[in-house]
Amino acid sequence: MRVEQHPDNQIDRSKLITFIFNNKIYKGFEGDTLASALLANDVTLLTRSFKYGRKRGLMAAGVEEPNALISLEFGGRYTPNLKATEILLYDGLCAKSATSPNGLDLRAFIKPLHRFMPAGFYYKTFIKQKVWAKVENSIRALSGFSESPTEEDVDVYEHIHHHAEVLIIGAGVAGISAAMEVLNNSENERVILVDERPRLGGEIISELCSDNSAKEWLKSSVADLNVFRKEHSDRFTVLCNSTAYAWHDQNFVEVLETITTAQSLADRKIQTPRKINHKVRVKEVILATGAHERPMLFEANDLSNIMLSQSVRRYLNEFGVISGNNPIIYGNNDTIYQTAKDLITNDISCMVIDVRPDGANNPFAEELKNSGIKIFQGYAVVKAHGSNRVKSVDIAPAIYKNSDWEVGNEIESLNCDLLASSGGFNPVVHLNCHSGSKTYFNEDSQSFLTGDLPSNRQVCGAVDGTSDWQDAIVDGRNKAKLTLQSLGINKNPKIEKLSENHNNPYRVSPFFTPTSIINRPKVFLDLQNDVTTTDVAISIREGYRSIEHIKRYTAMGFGTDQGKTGNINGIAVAAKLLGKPMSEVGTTTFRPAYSGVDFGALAGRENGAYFDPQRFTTIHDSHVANGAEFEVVGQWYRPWYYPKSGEDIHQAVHRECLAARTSLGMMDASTLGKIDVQGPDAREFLSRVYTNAWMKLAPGSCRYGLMCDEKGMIADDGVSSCINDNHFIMTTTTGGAASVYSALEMWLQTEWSDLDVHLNSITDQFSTVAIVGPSARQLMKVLCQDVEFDREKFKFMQWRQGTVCGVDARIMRISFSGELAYEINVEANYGRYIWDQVQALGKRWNITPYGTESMHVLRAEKGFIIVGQDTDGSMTPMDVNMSWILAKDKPFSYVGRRSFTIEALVKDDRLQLVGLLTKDAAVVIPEGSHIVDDKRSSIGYVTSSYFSPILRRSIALAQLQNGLNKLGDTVIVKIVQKRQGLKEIPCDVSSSVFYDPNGEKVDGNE
Amino acid sequence: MFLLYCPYCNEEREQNEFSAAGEAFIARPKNPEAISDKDWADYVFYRTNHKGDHWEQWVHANGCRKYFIVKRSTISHEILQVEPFGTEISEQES
Amino acid sequence: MQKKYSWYSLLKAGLSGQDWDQAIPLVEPKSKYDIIIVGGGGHGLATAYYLAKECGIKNVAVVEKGYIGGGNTGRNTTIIRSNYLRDEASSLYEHAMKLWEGISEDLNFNVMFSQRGVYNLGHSLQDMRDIERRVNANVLNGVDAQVVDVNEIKQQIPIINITKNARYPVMGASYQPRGGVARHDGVAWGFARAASMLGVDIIQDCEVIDIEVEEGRVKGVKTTRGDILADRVGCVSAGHSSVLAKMAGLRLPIESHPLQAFVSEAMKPVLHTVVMSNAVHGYISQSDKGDLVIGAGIDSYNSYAQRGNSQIIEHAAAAILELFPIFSRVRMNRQWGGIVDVCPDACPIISPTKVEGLYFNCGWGTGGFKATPGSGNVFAHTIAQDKQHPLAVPFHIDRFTTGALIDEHGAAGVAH
Amino acid sequence: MFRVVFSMIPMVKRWMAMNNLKTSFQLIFASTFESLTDDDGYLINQKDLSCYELNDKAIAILRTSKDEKESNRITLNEFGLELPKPLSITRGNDNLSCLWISPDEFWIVHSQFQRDLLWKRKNSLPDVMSLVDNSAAYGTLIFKGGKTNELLSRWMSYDLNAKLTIGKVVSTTFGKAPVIVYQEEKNELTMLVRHSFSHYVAALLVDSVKRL
Ligand SMILES: Cc1cc2nc3c(=O)[nH]c(=O)nc-3n(C[C@H](O)[C@H](O)[C@H](O)COP(=O)(O)OP(=O)(O)OC[C@H]3O[C@@H](n4cnc5c(N)ncnc54)[C@H](O)[C@@H]3O)c2cc1C
Ligand SMILES: NC(=O)c1ccc[n+]([C@@H]2O[C@H](COP(=O)([O-])OP(=O)(O)OC[C@H]3O[C@@H](n4cnc5c(N)ncnc54)[C@H](O)[C@@H]3O)[C@@H](O)[C@H]2O)c1
Ligand SMILES: Cc1cc2nc3c(=O)[nH]c(=O)nc-3n(C[C@H](O)[C@H](O)[C@H](O)COP(=O)(O)O)c2cc1C
Ligand SMILES: [Zn+2]
Repeated sequence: MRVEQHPDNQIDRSKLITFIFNNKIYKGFEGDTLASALLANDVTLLTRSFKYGRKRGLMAAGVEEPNALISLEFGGRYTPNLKATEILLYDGLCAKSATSPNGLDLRAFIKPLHRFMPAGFYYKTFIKQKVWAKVENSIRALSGFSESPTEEDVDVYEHIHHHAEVLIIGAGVAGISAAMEVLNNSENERVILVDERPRLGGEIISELCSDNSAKEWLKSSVADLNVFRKEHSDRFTVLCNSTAYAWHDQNFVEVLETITTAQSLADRKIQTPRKINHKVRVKEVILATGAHERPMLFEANDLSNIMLSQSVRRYLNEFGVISGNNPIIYGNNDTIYQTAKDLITNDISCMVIDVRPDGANNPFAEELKNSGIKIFQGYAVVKAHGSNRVKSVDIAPAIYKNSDWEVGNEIESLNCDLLASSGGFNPVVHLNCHSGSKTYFNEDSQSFLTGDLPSNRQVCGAVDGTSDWQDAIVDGRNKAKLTLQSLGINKNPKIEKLSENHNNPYRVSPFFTPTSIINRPKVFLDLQNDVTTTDVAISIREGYRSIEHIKRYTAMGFGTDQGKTGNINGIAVAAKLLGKPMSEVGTTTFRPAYSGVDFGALAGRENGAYFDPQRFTTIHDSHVANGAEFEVVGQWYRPWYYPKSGEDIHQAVHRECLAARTSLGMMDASTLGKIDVQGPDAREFLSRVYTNAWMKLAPGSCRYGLMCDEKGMIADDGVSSCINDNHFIMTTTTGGAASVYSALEMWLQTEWSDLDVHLNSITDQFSTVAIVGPSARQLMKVLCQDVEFDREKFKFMQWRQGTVCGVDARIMRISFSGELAYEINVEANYGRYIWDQVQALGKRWNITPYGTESMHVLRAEKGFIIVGQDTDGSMTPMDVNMSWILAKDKPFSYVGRRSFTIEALVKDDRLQLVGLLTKDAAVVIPEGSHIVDDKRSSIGYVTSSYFSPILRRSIALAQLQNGLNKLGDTVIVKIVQKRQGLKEIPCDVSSSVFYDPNGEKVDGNE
Repeated sequence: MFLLYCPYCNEEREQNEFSAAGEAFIARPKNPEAISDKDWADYVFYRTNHKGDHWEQWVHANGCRKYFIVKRSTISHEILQVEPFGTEISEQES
Repeated sequence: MQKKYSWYSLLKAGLSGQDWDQAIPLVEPKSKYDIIIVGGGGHGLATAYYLAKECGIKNVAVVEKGYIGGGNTGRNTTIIRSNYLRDEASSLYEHAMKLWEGISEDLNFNVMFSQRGVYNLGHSLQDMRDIERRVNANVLNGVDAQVVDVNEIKQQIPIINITKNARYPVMGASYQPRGGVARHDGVAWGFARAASMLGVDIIQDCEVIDIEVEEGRVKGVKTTRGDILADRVGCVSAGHSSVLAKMAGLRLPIESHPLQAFVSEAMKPVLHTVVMSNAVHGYISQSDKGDLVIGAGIDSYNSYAQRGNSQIIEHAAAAILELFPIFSRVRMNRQWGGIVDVCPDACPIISPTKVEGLYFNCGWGTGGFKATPGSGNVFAHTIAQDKQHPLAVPFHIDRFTTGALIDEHGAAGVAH
Repeated sequence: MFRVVFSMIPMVKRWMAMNNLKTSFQLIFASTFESLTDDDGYLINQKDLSCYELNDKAIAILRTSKDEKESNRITLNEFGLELPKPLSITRGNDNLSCLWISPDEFWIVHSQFQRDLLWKRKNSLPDVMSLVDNSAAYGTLIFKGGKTNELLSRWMSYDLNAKLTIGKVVSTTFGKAPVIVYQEEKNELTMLVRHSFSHYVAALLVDSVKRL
């Protein structure tokens, strides 16, 4: 329910908001979270727990909330597993429980069996594989919280890179104070301040009622910051609703800003992203993330309306909400008295139970005693009662003896409808640990603090164990000074002393883990996963003693809250049971994400079409106009085939291939990698990286080359042209371009720096149009008048400079099809123009554009390999029957040569490239089929297989064991997949050159 | 993601501009034919894979395209030293 | 005390306040063992188990520097399959698969081996050729494998995105029905418990800091808890293999890289099989707890830090969204990294070394979880008989000198 | 003010169409950005931010020898250019700009009109230096306006605000595309994009600008 308006409430009571929760309509105010609005409406049962299906309500008010998981909205805005505490209320919000607290739940139904289902239950049951296979799915069906979304997200996400000198994480008093100190004492340094909450101020906002001076400080500081921000927007950025979720090496911090959780963005500027993932790289980080409260442990501590004390205060002071009339506040430190004071200020009476027996002269207690409320000092809550919601608690005397707690036997029962507990504070050290920092246990503050800090970071405020807000301010200032020092600005930082505050309310007593409480049932540590103290005990008893084993055996801290409230208590319990100090038990590893990050926000805009660059040649539009289907090769979109209306791929390829063989075909070869190689040692360099000889290649000529890696395996191939003695242009495969280029640079820079050679990538500089077919020469003569195309003048494997349709061009007479062919290279900007001209002027010869599929057929007919299809990184030049390309007398041991002589590379059972001709010419072997021996074991496989239109029969290339010695043999290809029709296909092993074995076609007709 | 200093650009850049290019000081044998299969395998495959301060090669692939050597902790990812390629390193780890 | 796991013992324990025997007893190291296994991951523990069970050698210690299963065994995406390309590899992984199928019963510990099927997607024509080649090889080797087309994939996984104009459209997949996942921690614990029940000492928080070698023969190990002698030492320390090799004066053809993974918050089950895509570098399954378990690509640099580059995680998330756009508003709950030991041919080393009595089982890289029982089994026999188990023969370290690599890269760049 | 500068664009395009000297064919010089820009040549044209393509730029890659002094002398002789220091730009006669790309690689950015002139010098270079034409490999985008860096920071991790000062050139990445950015004048950023990436880069720019 709401209390009467207090001036410090952060909600706007004039703006009423209607929302729906679990199919009921409720009202809240602007500034509310879903959690505060639900509490205001007295909705206290929100979900069920993971394992036992227990009904649960809110425990906290922030990210640490373990229970209140919500499914928000529908359709493309449906969002699973949000914490009610992180959803800002908006008009029309529609939410439901992740798992409904209403109705029957199987998990709760089997309650009597819970005692038989301890931690590790499933490891001990359903041990028969067959049984497990049967039951697993029914068990599985019970798991999980929200349903998965079913529709695509309607929103977008964005990444933004930031650079600054200082990042301050957390805008509580410590963070604000640090920010002011840095800004006021530097000139140009850029500062970014982030906080996951909607407002600046942190915890102090919920402490306003009890401290006026704090309130004044905050007001004026925030005002100052705002002024600064206006005047220096270039050096000061403030991001609210922004969670730093990961801290990577060298101060790279990822911050997720929530623009909206699920609210429609329709009324906003077009395309507002739902969330922005800020990539922040800074020189210095100041961590001021505060502390999370931890609860006290007692039986049935998971009933609803058992909350954290600070959270009760936050609901009250920030939202004007309290969820009970009759609260009890229970804890082991003086902040419980502050909570009580806040309640009294709001005219709510309460009782306080302080576990510490020595509280007789506690000033906080004394102050309250005068206000007439009942205070039990030296008492502990041992059990809560109530069905679902707390109704009363049992208390008993608490005794601290020999550094250990125990509870007495005299039980007293107290009625209440709300229990606020505080077991101390867990500094939010999470982020600090993401990039390798370790924590240590600090006995003074009874908490884990960050140990040795790496350079370029500071920790201040509650996260550093500093106590009250005044100290946090001083600490923020101090750490800012050290930051400035590290930046070289403040040479002699004057560090102010923290008050040795005798009235420090955050002084906590040691963890309250008496054996008699630990041994009780239903003392929950991790509420989300239903991990209890007895689970930890079982884990230890069974030998899972490391805290990491305890975590994994019990699932403690595995949930969406990552154990923010439960883990440290769990460690305390483990320490007690193991008889070890907390420091030896240690924490589990803190990992990103500090709180959940949407996959969409991780991906940013790098999805859909932008997932990976799509690269197009300059001729692309023309291919689209020609109706091409595309094949993606590397990042390139290459025409695959050009179906005419009604044609399927086979018909189109048939037509395209015949055109190239009988008249004219053309294709876009621009995607091949092109590397300009220049320098006095260019020849020597080529000789070292290719297997064949390059010393004598004359200017004006081209040569095919094969490249190996040091393992002796084929890595790439392509044609290089000699421009002059110092200048070559190399081509690589489309997919291999980048890796070849960087490998070549590596050789030059790291091994052969004595060679004078320069490499430049010119792939994008040229467009290449290949003109292929017996009539190619006729067409070339039309296209280009300043080059002589006669057979003797312009020979195969030569190139000429000329003018094609008015454009400077380098024309290469090379062929990947066996036909007479020319490749016209022009500056890329003219590519489209030349393509269109060729197509227009080639009409006379029925010139036919063809794509990669026909290219593959044409080259296979000639037995030319495709690196990556006919080879797979484990094939040598000898294996593909290309020993002819291995220069014998090169003085330099070219890349890969040494490996050719090692044992496994000279064995005779290696797979070798051969041709296969099916006995039945009409049968096309499916690619990837295997050749088998008598025992039906694989002795090879088919790498390429097509129906050859010109030969009117099927052809295939295959890797066959010792294949080169089996030419003429008959082998069996066994089809083993039903969908391909189980059969055995007899084939003749043949040469891999099927068409024009003597190479007569390469000069064309005439 | 860490920052690397490119000794050629004289500037720190994000790691995604660079490619890791393996352990440093793996020199190609001068005369491969003269060495044993074992020594050849050593050059091609075997690595120190040092845990601790590790010398390695990086290339500023999306920048100046130069290779250089870096001493980096493989435990903390801290960059301890960056040198242009060919710099003589005296304290070379074995 | 309840020792054996059964319905009966569960009932009794339930009535007696969960009075279980120790699954993993706390032991002090003895001064000498017949065999020391360095590394308490799944592979090391399985090795010890099979040594005790099948080779009759029970005077064995597993020495683990942290907590058992805390290495890659406890941080992997748990994908199990045996549809490897090369005969040598598929025989080994299929051996493991057969053991998986009876492992829970064998260990008297439910490791939750769940044969929910594994899809490896193809996104290009070459991917599909490779898939055909691999599936055919599998079938010939007696491994259950199928090629499935887009429509079948859609039928089995209705939430997958198969639009043709996707940047990496799904063109088909290889499918292994017997593939699946297992509970990673359970595997380590199950082997540890079963091994210690046979008399093996599981020694945790005990780091090997040196390996004693005398005249070419291993003598024992120096640890943070004192020296321990042994006739034979088997190193099964995954990401740290090179570190151990160095202690014995050896080098390995291995580099250690970060490999990362992350999980989402738990949702009601929607994804019932394992989906992998090498092309986009994303691997996904949904655990019995309801979280999506997602594996990312490998980081390119060497590291022992158990953490990697955020961009790799982001790329994996983007890849998963390519396949499952409906997960855009699902949140990453936790991310982590492991240290994988990568061999140049993406296949492991199961081998004696030139130090007598010293054996290495390493180089499983990004994909060794699936081999755990098989690896332990063949390694146990290899050490016990000082002769490689027939299935391990091709995985001898000498293959890098002879060139007899078992190149799995051909069909799978990353081999989860 | 902006308008005056921009009105040059159509003129440049026309020049390309007219430079049709050698034959009677209709010669088309197509930039891959051309199909992506509006009629006025803009990729982006809004308040505080504009981006248009300049297609009269030509690029010559000058590779120098290990002898720095000698390289510098020759460059000064042949092109009237001082070789720039790392990440900087020098200006020479005839509006030539020289960009540092790598210790032995410099890009001479000039106008299409000057190409013949420049290329005549190639033959005077010693063997150990080389000149490679890369004019057609890159598209040139010009960004103007106060929101430029805000837009680019969505796709670039480089600290443009602090580090891309006047006279500086940087090769880096834009999304997953390699790009070169430089600033010769105040409030004007030039980006060189490989043509095959132009659709990708343009799409990302146009997508992000909607959310500025
Ligand atoms: C993110 C990720 C995802 C993966 N996904 C899959 C998958 O889906 N499918 C799959 O099959 N595989 C996967 N793998 C690979 C798989 O996890 C490993 O191959 C496998 O777990 C290796 O097991 P192991 O027992 O050899 O190593 P580990 O489990 O790493 O065990 C080695 C042990 O040796 C210990 N050790 C090291 N040095 C010493 C020393 N000096 N003294 C004592 N002890 C020492 C370590 O602490 C460690 O516990 C993945 C790996 C990662 C990191
Ligand atoms: N010493 C203690 O143990 C203790 C405990 C509780 C409260 N306090 C009180 O807390 C205040 C101390 O001030 P403070 O500034 O140190 O802490 P604070 O709690 O006031 O501020 C921390 C801020 O950091 C934000 N934050 C935490 N993690 C974040 C993340 N990952 N990303 C973005 N923002 C994040 C929180 O939302 C919060 O606003 C004082 O008012 C003091 O009285 C102290
Ligand atoms: C298959 C699998 C599932 C996991 N599921 C969860 C999970 O649901 N919640 C969680 O917090 N962590 C989960 N983890 C991650 C572990 O918490 C932990 O990060 C991982 O084992 C690595 O250990 P470390 O982070 O302690 O270094 C899972 C890990 C694996 C291997
Ligand atoms: Zn550089």
